[in-house]
Amino acid sequence: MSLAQHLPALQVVLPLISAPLAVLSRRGGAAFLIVTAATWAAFAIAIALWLQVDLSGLVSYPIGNWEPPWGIEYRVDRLNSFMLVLVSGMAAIVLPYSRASIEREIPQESHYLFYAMLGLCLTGLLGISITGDAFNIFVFLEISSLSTYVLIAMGRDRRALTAAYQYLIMGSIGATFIVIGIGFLYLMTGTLNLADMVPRVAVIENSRPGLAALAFISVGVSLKVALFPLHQWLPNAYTYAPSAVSAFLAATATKVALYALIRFYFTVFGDTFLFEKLPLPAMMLVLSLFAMFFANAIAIFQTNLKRLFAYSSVGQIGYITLGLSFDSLNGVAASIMHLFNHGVAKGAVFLLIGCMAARLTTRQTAPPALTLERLAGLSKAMPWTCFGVVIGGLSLIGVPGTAGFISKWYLVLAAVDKGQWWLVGAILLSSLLAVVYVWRFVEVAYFRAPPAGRENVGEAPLSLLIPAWLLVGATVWFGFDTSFTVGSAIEAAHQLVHNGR
Amino acid sequence: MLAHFTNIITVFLMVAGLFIIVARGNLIKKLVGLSLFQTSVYLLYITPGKVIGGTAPILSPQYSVYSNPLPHVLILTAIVVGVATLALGLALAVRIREAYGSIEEDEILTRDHHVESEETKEPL
Amino acid sequence: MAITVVVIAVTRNLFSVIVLSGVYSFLMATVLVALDAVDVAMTEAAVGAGVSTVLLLGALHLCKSQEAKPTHKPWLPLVVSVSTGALLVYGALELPDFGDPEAPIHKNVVPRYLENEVEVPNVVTAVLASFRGYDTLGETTVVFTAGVGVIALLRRRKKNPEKKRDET
Amino acid sequence: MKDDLVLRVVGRLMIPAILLFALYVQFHGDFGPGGGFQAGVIIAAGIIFYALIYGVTATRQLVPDWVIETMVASGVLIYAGVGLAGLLLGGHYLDYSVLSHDPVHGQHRGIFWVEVGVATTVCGVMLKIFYMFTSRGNSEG
Repeated sequence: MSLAQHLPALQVVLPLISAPLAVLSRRGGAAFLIVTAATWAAFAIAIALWLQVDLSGLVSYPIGNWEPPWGIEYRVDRLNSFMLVLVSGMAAIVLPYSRASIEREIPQESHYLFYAMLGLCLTGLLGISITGDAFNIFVFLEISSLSTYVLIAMGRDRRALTAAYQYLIMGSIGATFIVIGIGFLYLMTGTLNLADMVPRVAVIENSRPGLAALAFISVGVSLKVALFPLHQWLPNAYTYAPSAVSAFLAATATKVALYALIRFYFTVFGDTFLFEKLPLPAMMLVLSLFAMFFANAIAIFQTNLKRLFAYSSVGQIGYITLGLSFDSLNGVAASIMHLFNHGVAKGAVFLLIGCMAARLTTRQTAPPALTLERLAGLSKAMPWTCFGVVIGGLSLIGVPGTAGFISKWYLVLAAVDKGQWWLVGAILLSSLLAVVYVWRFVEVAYFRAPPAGRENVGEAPLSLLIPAWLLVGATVWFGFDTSFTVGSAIEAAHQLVHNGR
Repeated sequence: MLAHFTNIITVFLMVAGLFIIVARGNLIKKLVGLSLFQTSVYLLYITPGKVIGGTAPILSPQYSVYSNPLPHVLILTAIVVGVATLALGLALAVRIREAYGSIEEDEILTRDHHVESEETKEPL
Repeated sequence: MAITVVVIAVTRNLFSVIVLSGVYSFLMATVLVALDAVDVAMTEAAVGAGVSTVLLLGALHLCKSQEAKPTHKPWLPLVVSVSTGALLVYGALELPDFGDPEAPIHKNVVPRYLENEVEVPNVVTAVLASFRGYDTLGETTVVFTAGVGVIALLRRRKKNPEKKRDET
Repeated sequence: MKDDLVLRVVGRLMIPAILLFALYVQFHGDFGPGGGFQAGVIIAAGIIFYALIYGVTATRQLVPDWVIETMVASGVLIYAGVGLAGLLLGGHYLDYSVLSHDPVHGQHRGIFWVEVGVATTVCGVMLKIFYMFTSRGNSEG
């Protein structure tokens, strides 16, 4: 047996083992090395798996050598492998960044716990993405959620605690809803393996438990996704979490939840016609539009920069679900692309905001919130940081030359396919709102005089700037070279959307 | 008939738990509600696992019909997850109590609001 | 059991709420034994009535024990939870009958577990540790996460900057 | 409460019994209800009982913090390590059948160690949480 065969298991197990090792080491430095090594290994494995899927189409790994559906199966297809690359890649960039970033935000003696938690969070997210077993999704969802609550609560502001508590309550309700949904599915089909469920779900598509399962899973996952009316936990959580955590969560956590949504809709319920029976696409369309307009509009009126971009995240999730609501090849492909592109851009923006926080706060005092007023004229002091945020912002708007343009382009194509021209207008109009909130930052940072009282701040240290600019670079790169993102997304969509839909 | 009776009880417990979480402002009480909500889900899984005339799934030559062991396994996991969540939630509640001097949601919100209005005025 | 829950919802003294939730867990454990889930019942008794109660009391010791009067009218929560319940009833009414050995959950997958390949008489243990051992690894990790999380949250700080800010 | 003779004597008698019962639950899990998780909880309960009678400080000397933190981490490591052992011995991850000369023995050995891992982590976490809550209480009043 070669090592290559065991990559699916190692993908999750390596970060999992790194966490207890980090706790055992009890020192920030050693813990940092252990967890960073594990994340880089995970990133390498993710790429290797992506290539394996390229060759063989589908990688299946029975854990404990119990063939599915008796044991738990890891099942990697195009969509999975794409998600694994995104999640582990973000972790591989955020970890080196966090070393310098948490110096100022978290007390020294808690550093090793921070790394352990980050490792666990990564474990959970990778576990959700890779598994082919319904209940296993729930278990790993809880690993990632619990570690996320702790990571958020580690923020220095005391409101981080309430934000984490609020997320804990909402998240646990969501997880319980998911368990109820999975329970209904299990009771009707007698299996927990997702692939094994597909034909059995098709048989029961008309039964009421089937519908109830779909409804519960939709609501539960939507809570985790922060789909528009269920997004209340997100702005606070992103605003008060430590900078590195905000970036990691914004780039991965909601994205993995979206992945779970796609998996349930298009794989488990893929052979049924529940979509046509329920007004689900219509509902998603309406909610997506609400998210695109309301959340973006709320973002415009925020004074805190982190909160501004947090609301922008809620808005951007609207575009992703909009693509899903088309229930077509292009729509799903656009969603998957936007999931990736938005993750990269938002990750870059939050990392750069972390750079500002590092320069504008001192070790002793409580961190002042990054209100826009405080950032006046910052472009002279921190040119690279501000320029990076502008590029990230351009990608959020969807300006050509950035990754955001590509996914919005496909979204527009999907809308045209459906013949719904008014949606094209809606997409463009809501992008204008994004222009406004990005402009607010530009106006403050570039065209206002620095306030008198601010002592001279310099550019952020390279240890923070390099990881952040890697992501900014990726935003631009994927705006030109689309073979990886578009190629994977379309192939994944082909695997998901079939049966003449 | 019996099935519907147990199902209705399950649903009632679930509704009550959810109601406590959403309606009550006290942080600890919310957590109690959360664990009630989760506990009621256990019944949803376990009840259908019972086979009439079956016995507990511990194999022995005397019996041939057993209740379904798989829901039991799943719920064991769920119980553990539930208590882990509870522990973490309580730790957060304790920290919030230390930081705010209160575990009532409304009081905390007003205090935060106060801080936020200060923040925008606060000079550098 | 239902009565206990109603009392919990109404009572405002947190101490009695916690004791009642312990009672509730014991009742739940009894029901579980009746449903042949002995392992689950044992765990529920140990965790629900034991660990949770101790934890809740511990936390209560650090906080005050009286709940404030709710200031909102609870209409919205009522609507939310009742509609959830309605959906559940809607789904649950068409589930297979209670105790029916022909239900799909007894037909798929499970028969092989009962064949006892690993020669462990307690099938729950066999499935837990071997067939679905990976879930249990995840479960252990969840406990680990909670433990480390509590350490991270309740660890003593040398100085608490927030406290100072509060006073000014 | 620390000086109550009756309590101390009862404690002396009860605590070994509790720990013994925990071991029974741990290793009898193959045949009856029970297993690593329940055993871990019971061991922790026994030690917490000790703490209630003899005081938390005495318990902390008996079972110091670093031991507990090690327990918390090593339990997960044991479990994950069993999985890796299966992988190294030529099977899949968490494949117990390759752990011994024939599959059934391998399964038993695997289940045994896995349950040990679960019990270790669970017991460690319970105690750690207990310590954390009590130490907070002392200073806050």
